Amino acid sequence: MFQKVLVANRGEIAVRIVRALREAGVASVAVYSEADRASLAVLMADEAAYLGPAPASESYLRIDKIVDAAKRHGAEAIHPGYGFLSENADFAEACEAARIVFIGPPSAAIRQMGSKTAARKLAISAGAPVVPGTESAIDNLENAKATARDLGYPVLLKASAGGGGKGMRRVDREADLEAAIRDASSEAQRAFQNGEVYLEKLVLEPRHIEIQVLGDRHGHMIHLGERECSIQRRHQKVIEECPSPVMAEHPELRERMGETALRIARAANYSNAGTLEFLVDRDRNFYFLEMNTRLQVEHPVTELVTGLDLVQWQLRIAAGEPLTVRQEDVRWSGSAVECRIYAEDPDQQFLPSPGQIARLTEPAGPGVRLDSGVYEGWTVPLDYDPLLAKLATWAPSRETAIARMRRALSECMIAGIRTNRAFFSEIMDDAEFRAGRLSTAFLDEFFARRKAKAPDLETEAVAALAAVLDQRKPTAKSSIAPTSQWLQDGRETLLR
Amino acid sequence: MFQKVLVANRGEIAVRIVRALREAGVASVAVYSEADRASLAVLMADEAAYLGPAPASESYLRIDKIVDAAKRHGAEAIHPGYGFLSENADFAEACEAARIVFIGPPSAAIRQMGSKTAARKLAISAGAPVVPGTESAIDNLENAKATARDLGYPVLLKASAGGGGKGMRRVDREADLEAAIRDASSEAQRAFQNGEVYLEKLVLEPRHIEIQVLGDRHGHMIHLGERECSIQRRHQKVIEECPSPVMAEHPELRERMGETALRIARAANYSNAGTLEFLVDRDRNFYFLEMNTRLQVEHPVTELVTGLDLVQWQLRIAAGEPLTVRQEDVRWSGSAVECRIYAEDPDQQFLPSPGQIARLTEPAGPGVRLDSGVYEGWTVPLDYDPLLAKLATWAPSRETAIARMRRALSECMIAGIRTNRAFFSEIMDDAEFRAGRLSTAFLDEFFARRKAKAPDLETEAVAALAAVLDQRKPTAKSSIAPTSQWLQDGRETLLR
Amino acid sequence: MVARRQGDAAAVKFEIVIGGQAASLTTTGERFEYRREGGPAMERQYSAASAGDGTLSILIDGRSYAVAILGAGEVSVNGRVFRVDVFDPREQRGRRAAAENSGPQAMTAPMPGRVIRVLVVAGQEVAAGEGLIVVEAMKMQNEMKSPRAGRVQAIKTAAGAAVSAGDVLLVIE
Amino acid sequence: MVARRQGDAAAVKFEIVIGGQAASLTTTGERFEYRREGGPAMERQYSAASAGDGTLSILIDGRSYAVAILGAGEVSVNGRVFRVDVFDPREQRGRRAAAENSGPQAMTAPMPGRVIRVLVVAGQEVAAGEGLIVVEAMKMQNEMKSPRAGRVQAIKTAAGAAVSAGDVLLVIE
Repeated sequence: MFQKVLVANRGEIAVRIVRALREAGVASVAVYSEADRASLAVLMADEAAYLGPAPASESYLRIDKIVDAAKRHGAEAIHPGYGFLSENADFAEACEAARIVFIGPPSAAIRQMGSKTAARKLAISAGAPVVPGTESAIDNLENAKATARDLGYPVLLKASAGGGGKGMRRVDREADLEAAIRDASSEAQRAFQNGEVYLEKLVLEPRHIEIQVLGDRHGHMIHLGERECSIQRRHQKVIEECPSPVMAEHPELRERMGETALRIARAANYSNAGTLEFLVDRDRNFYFLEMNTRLQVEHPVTELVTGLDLVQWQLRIAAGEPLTVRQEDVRWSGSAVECRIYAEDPDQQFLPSPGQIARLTEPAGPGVRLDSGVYEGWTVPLDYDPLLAKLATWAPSRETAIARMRRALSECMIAGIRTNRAFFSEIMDDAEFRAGRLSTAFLDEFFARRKAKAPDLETEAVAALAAVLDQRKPTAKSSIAPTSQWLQDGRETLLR
Repeated sequence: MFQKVLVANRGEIAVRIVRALREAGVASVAVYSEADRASLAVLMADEAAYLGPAPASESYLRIDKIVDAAKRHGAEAIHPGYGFLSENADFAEACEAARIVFIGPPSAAIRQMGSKTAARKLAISAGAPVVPGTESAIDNLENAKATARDLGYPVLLKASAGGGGKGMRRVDREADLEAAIRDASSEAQRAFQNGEVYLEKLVLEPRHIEIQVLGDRHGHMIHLGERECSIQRRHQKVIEECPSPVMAEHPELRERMGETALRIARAANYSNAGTLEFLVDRDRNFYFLEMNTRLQVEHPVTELVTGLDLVQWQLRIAAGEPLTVRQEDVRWSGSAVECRIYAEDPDQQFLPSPGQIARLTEPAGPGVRLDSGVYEGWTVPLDYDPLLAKLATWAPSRETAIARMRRALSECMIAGIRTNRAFFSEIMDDAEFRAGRLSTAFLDEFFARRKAKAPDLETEAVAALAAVLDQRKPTAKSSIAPTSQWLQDGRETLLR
Repeated sequence: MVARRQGDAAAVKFEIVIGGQAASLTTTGERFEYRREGGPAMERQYSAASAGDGTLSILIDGRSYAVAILGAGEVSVNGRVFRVDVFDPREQRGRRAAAENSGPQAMTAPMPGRVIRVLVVAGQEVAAGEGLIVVEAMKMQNEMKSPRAGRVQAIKTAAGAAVSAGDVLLVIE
Repeated sequence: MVARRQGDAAAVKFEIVIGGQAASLTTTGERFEYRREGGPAMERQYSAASAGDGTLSILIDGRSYAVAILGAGEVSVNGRVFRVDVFDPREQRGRRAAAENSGPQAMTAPMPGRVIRVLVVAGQEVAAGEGLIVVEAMKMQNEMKSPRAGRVQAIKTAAGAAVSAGDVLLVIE
């Protein structure tokens, strides 16, 4: 095992990895930008290295500075976490060149899976089902129109270098195709410095289900089953589960998808932890979408249900140790749900809400796992994504895991900034969610049927009473004027 | 299931039960003394009932007030937690008389197991091995001397109504017997209003291992395996584990002890959750000690390893539901360790340290379960026992569970009062503990071999620097003068 | 406790806007009366105890309410968040202001962030819902739109500026 | 940062008692020199940042120290608790007092609790280790013993009294 590892990330995932290193008896090196000097990861790590100013482009995306910090601190390996440089093949190669172990797959696998079109080709060659569409980027409008006609509308435009829904457009009629290509391409250009887009058949109301794989460097690879990630807002996952409700009814689907995932991963000569994303339609046909060649945000639900520690296995595998878990050893026990606590305001179209956390009460108790990157008094920077913490619960059944999540959410209190906590409580009470009737359209439909429950009069009166009793107290800084007069359209929030 | 349940307890266990009720969709009623008006349990419960002044004798031990509160709030059942009235047969009967369900065993079973001598007789009749000794209380000195001679010194004096080591004395020579009987009897009288003591053979360096049983009201009972509770200070458990290291080496022992436990419990017509305590000697002979007819403080380690929620099952069983778990369904997976965080000062012979918690940082992350009864700003009353919280970790192996506990302890910070947190970190590093070589003599031996590691100079310098940088800040109220001049003898602290 | 009662013994009436609704609360010792504007009165005996910084335990007829003062006029009761503005009996003006909104309107930044683009110029006529300014935070761009038709009276910021929540960015008249 | 450096630029020396040991710390801007009495000097460059109320992040050559000010002269560094008394250069007396102990000695309550029994009377001669007072808290009785042979000069409490940690219970001379 390594003596010292640098964590090339920030926020909750940096804390998660520092914790894993401490448990493994490995010294940890955190990195930080000016905005993160006093981050929880810096506080918890054994060592910390300054990268640069707050903007990621000057800190967490600077390959040179990170490799240099690893050398300076004598770290033998780098864990990239997710996001930032985690799927950057150049970074993996820079590590290799500096004789620093990159804790992840070989750079070749990253590169191959980094292009969605290349990944599609590989999946097809491995005999995996993919969403009907072009394998190659759109070069001219006429070909695109022809392809769209063959696929049949509605179709979906996607960015080759894409992720997080950027550069993605639904197109319902040929008349809209040209404008959509222009918008998608320019958005992709802005987001990924790569304007390539391609066409896919749009699968209606699909579930978004992903398969976790884990392989060592000696040719042994297993899958750890699925995560149900259908609940998304603007293509950003919000709630994840394991097992998927559909697997509970159709266990054979896990086997089939797991086998397919392993075929694709093996075809890419993959090793370490990786995730293969699929769409599953109403008839339980599944289509490979893309592979994430890194640890997923939502990995805790898999850990809770399988009892396996993915980060520990990432470390051991990167250190060259064999994966001693056989496929038949993997057991899925009970049910886990995860909510992503974001610094955003659900009452104002999920506007970001950075600022200082004036007070924080964290949920705890049986079956509750909190992976947080913040603390009371911490100022959430406006330079990075708004994920504050991941709250996960485990219980013997999905029903009790959801009941436990409701309980845990009721204990969680974050003051000074807005979060989506209360929004999750509403979803936990939603009949469709409880029934496990999920699709990527879930949230849009939820917003449509959602009606705020009126508080009972006594609770409202208590709020008034408390405000009166509190009159003397000062008010927190970064919170949002209530009667804010802006008109906003949720769907408009990501500008085009 | 019940609509509303009253929780007749305080501190972390009241919170544990309120959480379980919330998850079950049952309204909860907390009770509080003057000292507990703003306790965490009161904050979290749906309703709260005032009992009386701080002393337990005027609040948490007042059967009349508790039953009255349950009636007033319309609670159909009462969960007694542990301690206080949990093993008081009169209380169980008072509930029955008031047509309130007592969430625990039948009062007859409580009464029978409440007398250690009666419990011994029952165990013997059930063919269970017991520590050689008298079944009956000592009536005169000459008989006692004769018995002690037959047993052979050293012998142990125990209180019939005993618990927590009160009224317990080791006697090595006949010359000491008379004085020991007098001391033990008067201590027992003070503690339990019952001076009866009896004689047992002293088992040298035994492990203290207990078996959890769970039975419904329809005659179905199972065991959930053992908890290793050998690490005790003055007969108070400090660290518990599941599985016991000895079981890991000798799995058949779990079967044998489990079977024995079930035989005894069935002989007592037991139902609901209960725990049978055993001594296990070096040759793995085991002897029944006593039965605790309630939920144990340390139940979380069993829940973590079996995945079963003991409190939820207590509720269902009390509501008359059948226990649907068969013995063959019970699986023990991984390893769990629990540390009891007490408000006491390990650097001053574990003196109690009540007072206000000026600041609190709770550990979290993968495999960590915290059952706490306190919050930042809470004033820990001096009227009750010093248990603040139970910190438990789970991992696939004992070694990793211990590593995880070290990590969790390093994240835990409690300011304003003293706690034994740092003391646990030392034990987690102890070679004997890591090797699983445990006995009830463990802590005495640990104190003997313990040598405080000198801090490295830089860490010490940082402490000095921080104190200098902090000069302006005010200091917390209830903390203890460092250069306190008292001479104290740990063994003397419990007066005789 | 006794001292407290004496302190509060005199009835004091507060005008309140809660969740945009006007209401009033009158406290007398450990009793209070709450009334939504035009609604029936609710009178209760209560007990309040501090539960750490900014947290209260309030009991009413044995029902337990955990209250957290979140700051900026926000109060959480058993996990449910309320916006509450309390007005001293004297300053009725303040309250009406909070209830209505007319005249020139200051457009405040709804979140801290950076101004990416200003889409209008001073003096320009704008329609309701027309885009005015784009603010970015946490990798998310947000277009601020005009609440009503009117004229841009003044622009108080510029592209590239860092803004805090509540900063006035421009005024519509 | 600049302002801070200027503020601290002048070298300031503090006398310290840490874990009962005398030491000294000299700070100059963002450098400090630490020396145990009679020991070698350790000089370091450091960076300190606030990490919430009473918590500091201190970096030295890239090594990270999480520091919590626990109050009552206690400091926790990466989970290790130190007792530190800092003395202003001027008041050397205070420091010596903390190091030595002689003359009449005030016996302070080591914990909050209730006095159960007083085992001596004023004027009584006591031997080292002799029981003086029994204080109870959290269901635990604790017998306070005399640190040395001497005479009970005064008793400042009585059976049944509630005491706070640090309260003087009696004086031995």
